[in-house]
Amino acid sequence: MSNVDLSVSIGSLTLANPFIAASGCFGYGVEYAGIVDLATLGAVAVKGLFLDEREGHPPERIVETPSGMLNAIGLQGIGVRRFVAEKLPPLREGGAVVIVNICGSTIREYAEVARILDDAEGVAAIELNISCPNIKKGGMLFGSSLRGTHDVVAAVRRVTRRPLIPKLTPNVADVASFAAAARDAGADAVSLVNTFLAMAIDVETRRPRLSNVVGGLSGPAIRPIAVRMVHECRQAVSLPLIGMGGIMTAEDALEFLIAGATAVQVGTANFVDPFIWEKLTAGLTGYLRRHGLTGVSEIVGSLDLSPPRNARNPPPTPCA
Amino acid sequence: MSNVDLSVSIGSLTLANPFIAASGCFGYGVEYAGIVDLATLGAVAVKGLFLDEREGHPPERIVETPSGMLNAIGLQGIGVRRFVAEKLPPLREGGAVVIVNICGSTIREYAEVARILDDAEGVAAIELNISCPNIKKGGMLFGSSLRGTHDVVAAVRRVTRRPLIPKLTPNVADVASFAAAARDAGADAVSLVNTFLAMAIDVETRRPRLSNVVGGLSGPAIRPIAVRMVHECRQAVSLPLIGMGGIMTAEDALEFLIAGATAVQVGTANFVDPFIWEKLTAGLTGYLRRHGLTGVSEIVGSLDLSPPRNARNPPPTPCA
Amino acid sequence: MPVDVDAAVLSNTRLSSDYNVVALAAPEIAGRAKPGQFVMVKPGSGDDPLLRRPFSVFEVLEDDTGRVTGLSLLNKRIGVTTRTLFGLAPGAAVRCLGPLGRPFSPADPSERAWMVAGGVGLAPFHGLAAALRNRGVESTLFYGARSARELFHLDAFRGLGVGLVLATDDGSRGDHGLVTLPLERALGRLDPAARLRLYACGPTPMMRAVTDLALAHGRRVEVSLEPVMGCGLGGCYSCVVPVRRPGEDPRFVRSCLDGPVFDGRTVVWDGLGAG
Amino acid sequence: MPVDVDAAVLSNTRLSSDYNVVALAAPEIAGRAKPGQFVMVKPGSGDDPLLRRPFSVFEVLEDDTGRVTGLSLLNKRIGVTTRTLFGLAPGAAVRCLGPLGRPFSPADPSERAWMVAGGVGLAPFHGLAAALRNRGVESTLFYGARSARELFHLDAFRGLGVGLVLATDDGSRGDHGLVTLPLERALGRLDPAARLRLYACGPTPMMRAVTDLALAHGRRVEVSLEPVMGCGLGGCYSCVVPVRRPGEDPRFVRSCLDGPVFDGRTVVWDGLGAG
Ligand SMILES: Cc1cc2nc3c(=O)[nH]c(=O)nc-3n(C[C@H](O)[C@H](O)[C@H](O)COP(=O)(O)OP(=O)(O)OC[C@H]3O[C@@H](n4cnc5c(N)ncnc54)[C@H](O)[C@@H]3O)c2cc1C
Ligand SMILES: Cc1cc2nc3c(=O)[nH]c(=O)nc-3n(C[C@H](O)[C@H](O)[C@H](O)COP(=O)(O)OP(=O)(O)OC[C@H]3O[C@@H](n4cnc5c(N)ncnc54)[C@H](O)[C@@H]3O)c2cc1C
Ligand SMILES: Cc1cc2nc3c(=O)[nH]c(=O)nc-3n(C[C@H](O)[C@H](O)[C@H](O)COP(=O)(O)O)c2cc1C
Ligand SMILES: Cc1cc2nc3c(=O)[nH]c(=O)nc-3n(C[C@H](O)[C@H](O)[C@H](O)COP(=O)(O)O)c2cc1C
Ligand code: FES
Ligand code: FES
Repeated sequence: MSNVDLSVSIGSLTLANPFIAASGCFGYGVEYAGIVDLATLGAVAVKGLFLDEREGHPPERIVETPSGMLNAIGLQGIGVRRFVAEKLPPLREGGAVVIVNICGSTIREYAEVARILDDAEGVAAIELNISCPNIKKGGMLFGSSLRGTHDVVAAVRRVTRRPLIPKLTPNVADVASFAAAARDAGADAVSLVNTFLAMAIDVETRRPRLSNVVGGLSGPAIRPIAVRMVHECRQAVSLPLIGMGGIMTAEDALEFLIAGATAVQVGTANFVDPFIWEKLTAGLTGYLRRHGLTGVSEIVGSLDLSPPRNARNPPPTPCA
Repeated sequence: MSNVDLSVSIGSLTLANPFIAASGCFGYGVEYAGIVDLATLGAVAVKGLFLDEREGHPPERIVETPSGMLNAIGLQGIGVRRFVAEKLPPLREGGAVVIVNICGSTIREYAEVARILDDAEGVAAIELNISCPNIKKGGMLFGSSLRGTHDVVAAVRRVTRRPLIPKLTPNVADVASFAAAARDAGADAVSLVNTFLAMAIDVETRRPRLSNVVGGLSGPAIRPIAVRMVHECRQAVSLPLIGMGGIMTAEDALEFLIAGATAVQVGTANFVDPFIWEKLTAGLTGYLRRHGLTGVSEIVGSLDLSPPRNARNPPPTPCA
Repeated sequence: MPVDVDAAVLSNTRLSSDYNVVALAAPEIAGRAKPGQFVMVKPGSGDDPLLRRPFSVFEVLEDDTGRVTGLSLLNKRIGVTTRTLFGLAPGAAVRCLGPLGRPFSPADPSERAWMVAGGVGLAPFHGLAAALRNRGVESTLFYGARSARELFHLDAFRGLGVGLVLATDDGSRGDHGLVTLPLERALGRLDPAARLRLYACGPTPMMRAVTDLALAHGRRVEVSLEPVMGCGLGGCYSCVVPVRRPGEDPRFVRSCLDGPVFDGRTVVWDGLGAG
Repeated sequence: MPVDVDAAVLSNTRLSSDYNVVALAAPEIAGRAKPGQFVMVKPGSGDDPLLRRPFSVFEVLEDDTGRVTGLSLLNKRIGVTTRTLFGLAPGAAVRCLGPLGRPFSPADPSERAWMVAGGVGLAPFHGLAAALRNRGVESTLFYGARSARELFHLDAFRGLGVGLVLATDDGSRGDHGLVTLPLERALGRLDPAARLRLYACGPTPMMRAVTDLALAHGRRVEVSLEPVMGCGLGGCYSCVVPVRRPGEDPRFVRSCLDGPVFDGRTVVWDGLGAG
């Protein structure tokens, strides 16, 4: 059997494989250390961190929807300092490549969190969560304006040399323009998509199912939209992309890679199957072998957009 | 058993019940005349019509996705004149309340199609499709700019007295502002949502699964996003709303009604179950009875947004 | 007028590692289905998979008294729904809508009928063979499969008086190769004055080849196409096939209404989808 | 360390129109499950429903030689997954991840143990009763249900030497009303010097009432909460319960890691979700 190379590079960051645990779906990573060898993941994006501790929203925090789920956790978390003190050491011990997902209510808070992480050891990259739909201040507010995106990214860029990965919200009309704004402000890559702002109603009580009224939709339901958004970004900007949204299998991940993502994140699927990681690498390896390819880079962005056979000389000429 | 009144009013238009067959999912209505009594539907929104005939896109035109489907039919159609001549008479005969969904590549074409319909007998309302994601010119291009939305609606408003219902695209950041733009330009109501721009890739061939590369996502997968959008519009504008997106059951429809829609459309579900209509009216009737209500109007927009019991005096105070 | 039946699985007979026959208690549909018509089927509940799938009516089932009790599907496992159908236990419920579509136009006794089947394309021919026998038409089945193990229900066709001409990809039974090989030989040998109707169902390239052969020999052929279908009722326009009717420009027509059976000559084969 | 098993259904025993017991061939999990622990379960394939669901380990199953062969779930049909579990046929596959969560802390022989179950809240107590018997602890089950027909497995508990005190909503067996009625009587009658541990599982209001009674009588109580759980492993923070530990401010803790069993005194009942 020929050897295949699953490693991918995102700027200066090299990952052993393209599979990253998505932020908020893998705790602080340490929760899973007893189940998976964290070093076998491409990277671990930990739960979004503010400067300080946060309690998050009261229950109900999630609700299942067709092929998806809504969440409004409200970014309960221990704050960046406790993270650095309590979680980073065991993560480094476990050999995890750690991407820290950071949040802020103000640009100043984003920069402060990033500065603390810049000083910490064992932070492979910073993912800027400018797209969380579940909090009142900050988050998606920055990520849904080009100006806000540019300003947050530029401010954090000034305080850190770590690879900087703004995470884009899909709740915009033209996601590629946000990728461009992030690039112009100094981002090394962008990750997309965060969740879709959504809502479910209990018709018996006529109340929202989530205590926060709205929440973020994730899971396979959103995959086709997320793939389209990665495709659009790939067509428009040359920045490395980290794709996500509803990846459940290696085939799903391949859709993102072929559309132009250099790596992918897997969130909701990890709830359904915490042993998914070995299946993903095995599936990708098998695919590459079957197609006679030697590395992931050969498929990234390899989407064939030539007209289909049956449209080349379309017998009935479409009018538009 | 107490009598319940399922009828709803959208401006000057009164429907026997809030269930409307969604455009593009019910042919020209006549296809279903042998299966359902068209007069028992609230209304029938027929397949989108341009001025002239169109062949649409070559196959593949649809692909199934988790709890949803993508379509890129490309608005194959017979053109508005043949529709008036060939389809309207049998629809009227069948007692259908007909909403005609119209498209255009230019504002002039929209206005021309609307003018022809204004003269025709048996057109209950005009739904302006400014949100079709599957065509190169027109459609979503108008619907994704506030100016474009305003201009198309205003132009059509000038040529018709029929109830005018622009259909909004969800592929925007702030759908409520589009509802407001439509209202300001003279719309009687808005319908939402059309499909989400999306894409699926065949990883074996590395080609898009749809001949048109991208298509529109519909079905239960999108329901939580659509409900949220209806909720946002209800909070922001006082125009009547027609909600849709993934309605499969009476309970799903109730989510939209409670969120603020006066009526709903049902598209993809009709493919799965063409006999859905009697189930929807029976389910709604049962719900109203069970809750001691006498009419649909009592539940429209009745969402209870008071804080949940467990958040009223939240023991752990959320930080933000 | 089609009806929708929440049909119980009467039996599930495995024919091979990929093929099975599912019998469904849907007499309301079976009693009215004409050869070549199809049903739209959804086993299981939940929204994933979402849409129904089209299947030919394979057999119309009758009890000892001749009363119609249901219909069967010849199923080949290729994806999510066909996998579920493969694994169904008796008693399970399958939603079944039909009968749908334009049937074959059966030959009359002055003609002979040749049916050409590839793989699961056998499905519509059991009903057609029965109808032809009832009309007193002499019929032959040209039937190709991957191997002898995947040639199914031969006795049933023999029992309907159908002549069998077989071919397998691996040569384990009949001609070694495509079923069009023996078909071409037979067409060449047939008296040009003999009246003949051809029917084909199988992979698209095979139906196209049969059509080419038929035209080369001046014969009419009806093909039963298998495009992706979203609704089966004319509502979605997903199932279009480009058709060129004599004297007209090619147009996309819905195969759930205008098909699935088409006059092979009118199909613009280059314009078909991959399905 | 939890494992994930693609477990075959060994049997499905209907107990009533809503309750059943599903036996699963998951010895790897059963052999290590402690009383009060749970499994995350997904029957069927496809992405709808998407997430697993939490279930207490009901019985640990053994063959005649005492070898552990699997575990069973006591299932109450209330929604999509529990409906599927209700209808499963033997042989079907169920993905089962476990054992998970913090178990009960079993009483020791100097104490007596009272288990208080409401409805499907019986589930964790079969395992606890067995553990208590092994430790030589005298135990009683206070068990409430809608009616006599929904009081299950009484003989099994008797066989484990458990005293039974029953209550039904309709009075068809035991006390007429809530199970907290006989519990309150018994607490009042118990010698204050006797050492007692309480365990409760059932509807939230019932567990809250049991906690209130326990505190009023100066008794410790462990409750097994049933919040909505997205992952069962600490990854999603969906399952939080507000807990006030002595001397600390209330905090949201994850019940899949810090529970599902909690010291009743520490639970901030007003802050629980609806689940
Ligand atoms: C009129 C008609 C009659 C049919 N009769 C039969 C029959 O009697 N027995 C039978 O086994 N099948 C029959 N088919 C084909 C059957 O509908 C498909 O095999 C089925 O839809 C696949 O569903 P799935 O969920 O298993 O596959 P999916 O998981 O949906 O798809 C798996 C793969 O198969 C491809 N595919 C999807 N639909 C088709 C299709 N129509 N043809 C070929 N490939 C497809 C997909 O692109 C995908 O790559 C018929 C089709 C039509 C239109
Ligand atoms: C640790 C733990 C152990 C459990 N043990 C058992 C057990 O042994 N036997 C058993 O039958 N059940 C048990 N449950 C409850 C079980 O998990 C739920 O009944 C199940 O998740 C419902 O799934 P569903 O798909 O059938 O319902 P859904 O279709 O998801 O929901 C139907 C309705 O039930 C509500 N609901 C969802 N989850 C819960 C919940 N956890 N409690 C109450 N209502 C809910 C929903 O809000 C909805 O209104 C346990 C729960 C936990 C947390
Ligand atoms: C429960 C939950 C919590 C999440 N928390 C975060 C977070 O803290 N920061 C963040 O950037 N994204 C967060 N996300 C979004 C995911 O990282 C991911 O972008 C999204 O879920 C889509 O991927 P998926 O469909 O694979 O889950 C969260 C998602 C879920 C489901
Ligand atoms: C196959 C198909 C064709 C459609 N054609 C049209 C159309 O012609 N005009 C239009 O306004 N919307 C069209 N739509 C969008 C639907 O009317 C509806 O807005 C969307 O499908 C969401 O509703 P649903 O989830 O109930 O299907 C089409 C949708 C589908 C699935
Ligand atoms: S399958 Fe929907 S129109 Fe033919
Ligand atoms: S269920 Fe996910 S953290 Fe507890």
